[in-house]
Amino acid sequence: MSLAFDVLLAFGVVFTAAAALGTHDRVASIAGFVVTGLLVALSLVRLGAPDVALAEAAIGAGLTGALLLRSAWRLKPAESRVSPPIDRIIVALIAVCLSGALAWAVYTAPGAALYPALVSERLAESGVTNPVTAVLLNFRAWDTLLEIAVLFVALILVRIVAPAHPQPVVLGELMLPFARIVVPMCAFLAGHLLWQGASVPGGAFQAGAILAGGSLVLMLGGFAVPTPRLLSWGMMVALLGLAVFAVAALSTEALTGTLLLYPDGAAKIWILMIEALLTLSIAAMLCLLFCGMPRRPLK
Amino acid sequence: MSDISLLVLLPLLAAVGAATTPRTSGIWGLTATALTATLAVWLTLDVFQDGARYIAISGWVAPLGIVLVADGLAALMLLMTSGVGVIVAIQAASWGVFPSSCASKDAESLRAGFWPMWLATLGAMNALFLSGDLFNIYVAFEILGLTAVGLTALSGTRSALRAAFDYLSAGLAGSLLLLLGVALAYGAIGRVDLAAVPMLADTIAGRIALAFIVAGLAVKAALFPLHFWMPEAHSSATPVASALLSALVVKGALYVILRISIEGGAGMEALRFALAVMGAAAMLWGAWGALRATRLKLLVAQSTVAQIGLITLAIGVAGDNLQQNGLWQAAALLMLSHALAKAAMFIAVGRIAEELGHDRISGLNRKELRPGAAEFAFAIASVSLIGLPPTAGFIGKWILIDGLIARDAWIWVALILIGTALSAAYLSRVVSRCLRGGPHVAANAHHPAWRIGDITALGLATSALVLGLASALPLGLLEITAK
Amino acid sequence: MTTVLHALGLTLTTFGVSFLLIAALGVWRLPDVLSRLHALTKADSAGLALIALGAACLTGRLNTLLTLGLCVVLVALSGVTIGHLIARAHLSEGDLE
Amino acid sequence: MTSELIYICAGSGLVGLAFYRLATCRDMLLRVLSLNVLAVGIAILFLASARDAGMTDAVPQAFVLTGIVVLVAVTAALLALAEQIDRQRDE
Repeated sequence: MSLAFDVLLAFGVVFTAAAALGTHDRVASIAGFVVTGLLVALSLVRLGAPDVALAEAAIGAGLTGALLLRSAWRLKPAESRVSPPIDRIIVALIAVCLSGALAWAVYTAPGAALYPALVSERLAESGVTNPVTAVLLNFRAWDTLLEIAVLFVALILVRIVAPAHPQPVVLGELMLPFARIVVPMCAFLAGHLLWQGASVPGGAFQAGAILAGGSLVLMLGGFAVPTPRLLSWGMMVALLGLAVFAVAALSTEALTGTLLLYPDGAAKIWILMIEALLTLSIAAMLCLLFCGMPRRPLK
Repeated sequence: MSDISLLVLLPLLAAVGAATTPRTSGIWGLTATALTATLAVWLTLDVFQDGARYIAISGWVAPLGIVLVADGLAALMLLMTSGVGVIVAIQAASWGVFPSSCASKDAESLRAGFWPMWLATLGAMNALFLSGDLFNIYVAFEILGLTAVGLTALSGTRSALRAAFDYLSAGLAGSLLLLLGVALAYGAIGRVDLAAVPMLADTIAGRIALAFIVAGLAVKAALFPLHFWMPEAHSSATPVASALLSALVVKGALYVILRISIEGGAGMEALRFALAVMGAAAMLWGAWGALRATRLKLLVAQSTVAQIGLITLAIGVAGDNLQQNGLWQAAALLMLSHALAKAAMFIAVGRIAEELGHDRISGLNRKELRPGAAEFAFAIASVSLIGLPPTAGFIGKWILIDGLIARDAWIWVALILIGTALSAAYLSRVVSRCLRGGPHVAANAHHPAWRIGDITALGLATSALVLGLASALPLGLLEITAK
Repeated sequence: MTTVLHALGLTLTTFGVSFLLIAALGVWRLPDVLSRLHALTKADSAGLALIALGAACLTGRLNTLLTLGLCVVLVALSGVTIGHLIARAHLSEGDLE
Repeated sequence: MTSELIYICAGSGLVGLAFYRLATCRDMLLRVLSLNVLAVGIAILFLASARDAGMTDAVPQAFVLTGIVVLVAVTAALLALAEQIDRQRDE
């Protein structure tokens, strides 16, 4: 029974992706992409990775879909130049070979993972009980620090390149009741995800994405007009994430002598404090990546 | 606080500072770059005295945690990055990021974007050189890819934006190949730290994973035939940005290829052979492109394709750590000398273009036969790139050819000599024209006043020259390996 | 008791799925945006609510019922709003032409 | 192991599809979309190879989570560049 479900789901993923990539109507292909993302999130749950599934649904499908839709609306339709059929057949053959070889390589890989034993052995020392959070904020916090730096750099790049003044569109009278219910719920849910991330699936990235979604509802609905002042406040919050994480890393080194080794017994406090700030900062960064920033430097 | 963690975190923090206060971003940039260079020198002295150093982040050792490794090679690369960085930063601060001729209305705020981008580049490159973990390398490459694109897009022209888009999408494809390789490596041996590379090279699945990883790195390093995005990106950026991109950013990927190749052991022989062949092809292809180029900046960018080919060839024929001692050190030395010479060359080219009002090679002759400091710097940098004695390029090629002759690998020797002859040919296209007279100065050109810009190009070029005389220092540093 | 709940759950879920199928059929076959929207929003909300109720019966726990109820409310809310937005966008596009 | 095989096939199918589209299409938006599909395929492959006896290894989960966040940042940057190129074409 569950095997049939897996087969259907996998088929759905590939089929919707093919539909998304096959059509020339931009909005249709973005819709296909979002559906693919949601189905992928479901298959990630089936693969036993609910943390990743949450992030994929919120960020991979939701936010990326919104970004793509925004650009589809702003970009002019491109000239559709179709490559000659011979080329397409050759490329298709290569693609099929690539897929086959990849599937074979992954399937036949011995897969003697060393990590599960190490993680479960040391989970007790990490300060949290959700292994994914433990990896992200303790065992491999360095990766996460650099990841925040990636978001920061993307933000600066967007500021250099696209100084679009976001203009809210009047979306109609139904937006107000929607926002009244959904936005507080987003804030509540983000807090919940952040807190529960220590023990069960959830964490700063998922919470930040949901918070960003809530703020986008406010902005797009025209309830929070993105004035330059508001945007520069947002920018401050966004930049705070990397600064605070880096300073926290340096202060752990000053306190314990090792980079990102939290003081004895206080690991949970440190992780939660860092995560709470990261949540705010990630939400601000994702929001600003979506709506762009004024090119005038901050005053 | 140790120097290793500050080497990464200080530039990143300064990048945040520069982004927050655009007015003082130049001060942030110069101070942080200078401090980072000091830290790099400090670390190098330390490595010289006490041998390689390790930091286990969060106290967790590999494979679960991430270990930062500072051995001789990493220290040399850190020195290279911050050394070139300091000089280019001085250039950017004193002369401006943009030549005054192309001042657009947004130039002021674009200029404010330079410093955060450069500081984040510095932090990401330091993180890359120190990293001992494949996934961590992937994340560092994502920072580097975005900052490099930011530096390309700074000039704001349409061709630069187009090149930036191609650069970023090629870079993303490369990163995803790298990530796929990491996934396959995880499937093969269940861990992704760099110390596990020898194990990877022993199994079929691991070799496939390594092939994907190296392919992703080859995109990032602009190795032929995956270099399609590079000449356009490097030639349409502003001079300072081009200098950083061409001298430093591609070295990040080359460094990781070198490191994997050294660690890989005998199992990587096929992959190394492929690298050597691709390197040779890149050397010839880049030289051909440079011979045909009509614009000066494009010529320099194409010469980067050729030089990357030479370095990759050196990595490919060098073999692993145990098998051929010394040959891989030639690759590291060539990287160092290329970084210095190419930075000098791009800055000099920017200077020449500003002076003439254009950068067509056919119009390099000037009215009065008096080559300026920029032309002089270009000529010295050319000497280093061609590999004439006593430059570091010469020492690198000498070690390489010497080792290859000892192995009777005459084909590679012949290819390197052909590449050298071709590089002499295309660089003399420029140098010889600078010595000829003729009225080709554009109407809007002006003779720029003497500025620090001349010193920086000259200084970089001279240091490439002097490094040849003092090459015992880097070679001694490279002897210190992590064991 | 459990068997009754189980049977009830299965029936409700089947009904819900058939509602969703009808909605899909409507989106596929109906001629224009507004009538497609009409089919989609109603059958979709009803289908989801029935499936959620059925699933709650199948698990038989009050906790699940509350969570699923929240899901249904949220989906219904966004369904209403999005339907409204799409219709508005469609109408204003019509004005432009 | 069978259910992993199914998802491995889906993941590599996505990689193949994305590769085909990247090689045959010049439209900027569709290229960004294909790169995203490629990343999703790799994520599925990564997690499918992380299954062992019904448990999923936490470390690859963290890797994929990082990958998703990094990807959205790069996507936003790519789209901003594309929009600016388009805007300059008008002027």
